[in-house]
Amino acid sequence: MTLAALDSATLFGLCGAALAGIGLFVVIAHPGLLRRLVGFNILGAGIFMVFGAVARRGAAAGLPGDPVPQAMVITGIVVAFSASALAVALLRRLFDLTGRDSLEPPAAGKTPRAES
Amino acid sequence: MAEFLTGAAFFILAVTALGLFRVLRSELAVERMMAVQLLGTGAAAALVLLGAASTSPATTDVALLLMLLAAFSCAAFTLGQSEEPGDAPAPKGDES
Amino acid sequence: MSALADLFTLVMVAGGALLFLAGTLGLLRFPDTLSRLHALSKADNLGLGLIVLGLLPQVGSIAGGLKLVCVWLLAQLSAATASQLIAGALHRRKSGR
Amino acid sequence: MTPLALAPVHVATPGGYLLVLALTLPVLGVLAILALAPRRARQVALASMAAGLAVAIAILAELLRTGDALTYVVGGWQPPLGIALRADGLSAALIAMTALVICATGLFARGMHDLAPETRDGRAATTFWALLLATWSALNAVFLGEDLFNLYVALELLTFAAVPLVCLDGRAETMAAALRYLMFALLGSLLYLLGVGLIYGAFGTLDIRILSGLGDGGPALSVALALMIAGLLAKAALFPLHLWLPPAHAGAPAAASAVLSALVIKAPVFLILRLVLDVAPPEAAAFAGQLLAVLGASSILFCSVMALRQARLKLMIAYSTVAQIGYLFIVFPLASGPEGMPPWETIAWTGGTLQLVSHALAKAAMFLAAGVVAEAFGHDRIADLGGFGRALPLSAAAFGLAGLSLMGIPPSGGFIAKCLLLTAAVINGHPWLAATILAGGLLAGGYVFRVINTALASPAMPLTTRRTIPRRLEMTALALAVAAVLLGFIPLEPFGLLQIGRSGLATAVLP
Amino acid sequence: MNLLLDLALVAWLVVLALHVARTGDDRNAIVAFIAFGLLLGLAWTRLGAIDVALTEAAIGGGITGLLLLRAEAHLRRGRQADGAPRQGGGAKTIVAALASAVVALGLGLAVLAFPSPAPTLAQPALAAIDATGLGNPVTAVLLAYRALDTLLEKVVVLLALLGVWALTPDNLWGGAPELKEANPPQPLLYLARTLPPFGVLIAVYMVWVGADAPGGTFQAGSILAAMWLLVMLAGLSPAPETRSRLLRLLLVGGPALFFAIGFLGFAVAGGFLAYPKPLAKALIVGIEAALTVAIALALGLLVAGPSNKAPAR
Repeated sequence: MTLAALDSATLFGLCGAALAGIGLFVVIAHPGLLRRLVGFNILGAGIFMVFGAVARRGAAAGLPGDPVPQAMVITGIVVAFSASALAVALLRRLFDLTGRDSLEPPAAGKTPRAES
Repeated sequence: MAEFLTGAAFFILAVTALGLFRVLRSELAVERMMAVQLLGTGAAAALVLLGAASTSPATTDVALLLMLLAAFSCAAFTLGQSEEPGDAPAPKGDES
Repeated sequence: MSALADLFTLVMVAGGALLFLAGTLGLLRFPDTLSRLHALSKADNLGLGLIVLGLLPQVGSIAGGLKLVCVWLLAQLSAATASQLIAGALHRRKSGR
Repeated sequence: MTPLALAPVHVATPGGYLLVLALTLPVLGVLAILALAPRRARQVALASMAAGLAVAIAILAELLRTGDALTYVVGGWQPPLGIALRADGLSAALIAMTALVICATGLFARGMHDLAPETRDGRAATTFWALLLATWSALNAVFLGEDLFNLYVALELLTFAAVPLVCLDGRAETMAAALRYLMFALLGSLLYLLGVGLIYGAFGTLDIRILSGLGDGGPALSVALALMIAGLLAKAALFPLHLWLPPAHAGAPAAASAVLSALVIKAPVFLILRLVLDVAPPEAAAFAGQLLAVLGASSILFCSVMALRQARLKLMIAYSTVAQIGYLFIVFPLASGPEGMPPWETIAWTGGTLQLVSHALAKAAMFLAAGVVAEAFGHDRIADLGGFGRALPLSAAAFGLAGLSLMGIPPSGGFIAKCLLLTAAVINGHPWLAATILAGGLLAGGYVFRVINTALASPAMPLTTRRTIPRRLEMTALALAVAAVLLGFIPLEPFGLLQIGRSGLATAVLP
Repeated sequence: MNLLLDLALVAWLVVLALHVARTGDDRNAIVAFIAFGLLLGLAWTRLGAIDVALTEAAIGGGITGLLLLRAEAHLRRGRQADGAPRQGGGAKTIVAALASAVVALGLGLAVLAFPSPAPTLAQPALAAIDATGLGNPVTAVLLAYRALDTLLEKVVVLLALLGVWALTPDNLWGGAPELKEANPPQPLLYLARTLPPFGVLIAVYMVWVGADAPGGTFQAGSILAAMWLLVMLAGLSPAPETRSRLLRLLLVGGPALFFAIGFLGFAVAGGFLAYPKPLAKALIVGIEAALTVAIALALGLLVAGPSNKAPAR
């Protein structure tokens, strides 16, 4: 495929695919929960970008894009934020209770924070 | 004209990108927060240019919002920054 | 008239873009955080100002022009406070150590 | 634009407003609980439960009366632009099951909260009522949804209702369990959402009914289905993605465990079923079915063994959930009947649905009984529960009756279900699936009898309860267990209700 | 030129995401993520989705950043400077890399295989818009064609808030979250006094034009939430107690009005969430205004987290 044949919607679609892959990698591979949350947000951004590419391809009738997937992205962004907020609250509580910020078993030699 | 404005937007984005990576690779945590300020201004400039290029007035709204939130994020970061481990207040809200 | 306005836009936008370049160069070359910060916020803001000024003749409506000016005002406000916040944090960090 | 958009695919039926009520009434209860004082929460919840149960019965009655699916087009906007709700026989059966289990759990929770009057209007109790109602709405939304994105929102609603249920008591290990659950659930929803985006990109519609008539969508559809099913599997906790489930379901308060294990887990399974049957092209469906059956069979075997090895009662029941969910996935290859017979006319279809419903009732009964036991003795270590049947005969009976269904011993709903699946496996020539079903039954027998043995043991020192348990609490669990047994007495032939509204799908396809 | 700009943008986004994945320090990752969020706003304008750009800039670049930064500061405070970066197991990294590569490749393949001409609902969405009286098709999708999604999503936000509040220790339940920092620096106080008027103005403008131009209730709500958080961070106004009746009524009010108008549709417009044609625009704008308040409060409180002060009395 030559560069000229690549339209900007497809370009952003491929970007979405790459972002989703990177986000997924962080979510699976990184032990720290906070970083995983950032990974979730990147994964979400990639997914929304795929929606955006779909919307852009559907530009018609004088609209710059298909409004239906755009509206879905707006809904999705708010839901994703709520999920992050719930996860952060859980993480902070877990940390306050146990001193852990990861779901992996604590590494050897690292003692959990003493309870006050 | 539109072509020129888009080109200018591209130039500013590229220049900002250079600066951003310099800042993000910095050793100092404080310096990294300049990234947001840098990007906020750069992106706002690019958006204003693109808005003029595409004659879509709403693009300027995005620039407005971006500027607003760059300032907001900057404030947020500085707060986290000020809490060095030593002078932090005892965490509240744990069971007594 | 229109050609004159276009020329004005051209010059101002080019000037603004160059100022952005100058800011980045300053960021890359200056030795310490404070001067980098200074270079960045001054140059970028001036650059944004020039661009906004340059685009004003291209805007069709009063509201559009107002919005542009608002972008610049917000940039001023945020840059000023943000640099102060960062400088303050830097200061505290140095005095703390 | 496709010509399909011009001919309405969904025609609203007169009883369609009932679907809106089923979806909104519990959520309205949530809003009321948020707005009113904490002490009103249980009244609001009980009132919503009564209303919701009535709506569920009305839906079932309407469906049986008209013999056709109920459809509602929200706001009058026809899909693909708008959203439709639809209840066919299977959906209606699941809605009725949900209403039954939620109401029973609600009554149980009320009794449980009465045991500790000082915390009755406190954080955990008030939040529980709101979350219970939200779970109900979310489940109904999943069972009724026809639009893939609407189903995404419903799934997220379910996640947000279910996760806080896990950590209501605020202990550190339940926090970790809830967080792990949230991670899996979020990953699952995001993968599902990704698939939704690809399907929209390929077809420009998300309505399942329209999609079922559009045929092959090329690689986009295959990738989309793979992502969506993988995401839903993470939510359904099928082996090997089951790791989050046991701690989450075992750590939650008893009433919450019952809802999570009996109902919440069924929503993703139901969606996988809809994707495979209604959206996937036939070859892809056959391939996915084989793969899902392998995972289901491994789930049955591996998690049954794990259940046998658990020292704690609630953990054992939680592992049993993963094993029993496995049965639902071996339905896929079995439901492909002889030439020309649609899946929903096969005995495996009936068997699978019966398994789903009877497991819901039996598992809710088991968790509630286990909750009574834990409340009475202050722990749920099986080894230290010797002779609990003497102290709590009704709970032990509930556990035993529910166990019948899990093992597949007559008379019980589980027996009929497993019998049908076994027959289907033999007829269709899947000897290894038949063997798995039998082995799963034996293993289930192992872990259920281990508890029954403990219950009937006569230890040197008879167990004494920490506090007196009101009879009503135990009766709730027993009632659910009896309902699971009674399912075994419904007529055996492919059950008419489950076919209502299914056949329409094939004919809705325009040439 | 346009394609070049898009290419640069895409490359930049990917590199920032990689930076998040590779950097050792959580705060560094979050800063990069905030920059990423701002840049996404730019990307969305390139995709012709100004409504999304506004939402993404406000939520992705603004509030999520604050949420994550606060969490990071909290964790760092508690961890007492044992900053050894953890490494994941080797096998796990390989599995993760494989899985994400497969997903990214599959996705890329699917994106390239999209049919051409692309299916779209742009025409039907535009054709039906007269019945709603609106001018912005995205708003029409959100509040008319797919209003059920929006309604349920409001409930999702409230449920998330309920879930966050449920994490409060029992003795603090019903109290207020504490956001104020120990000694807010002077420039922050200045910012907290000067920025909110701008923000409120922009938010009101967004709701106002949202019916006919890009903007609307989500964007306005998130801007208001950001401004409110700024005021609370600087300590200019304390966070409200979570048991406060007024707060709860405002939170529930937006969705409740949405439900009420939805049910009114049964009586006057022939169905749930159907609007009578002459009143459609007025009703939708009314719903948007009420929802904006509810969203702003809910998003702000989600960032504020569970209460950590016992209720007064």
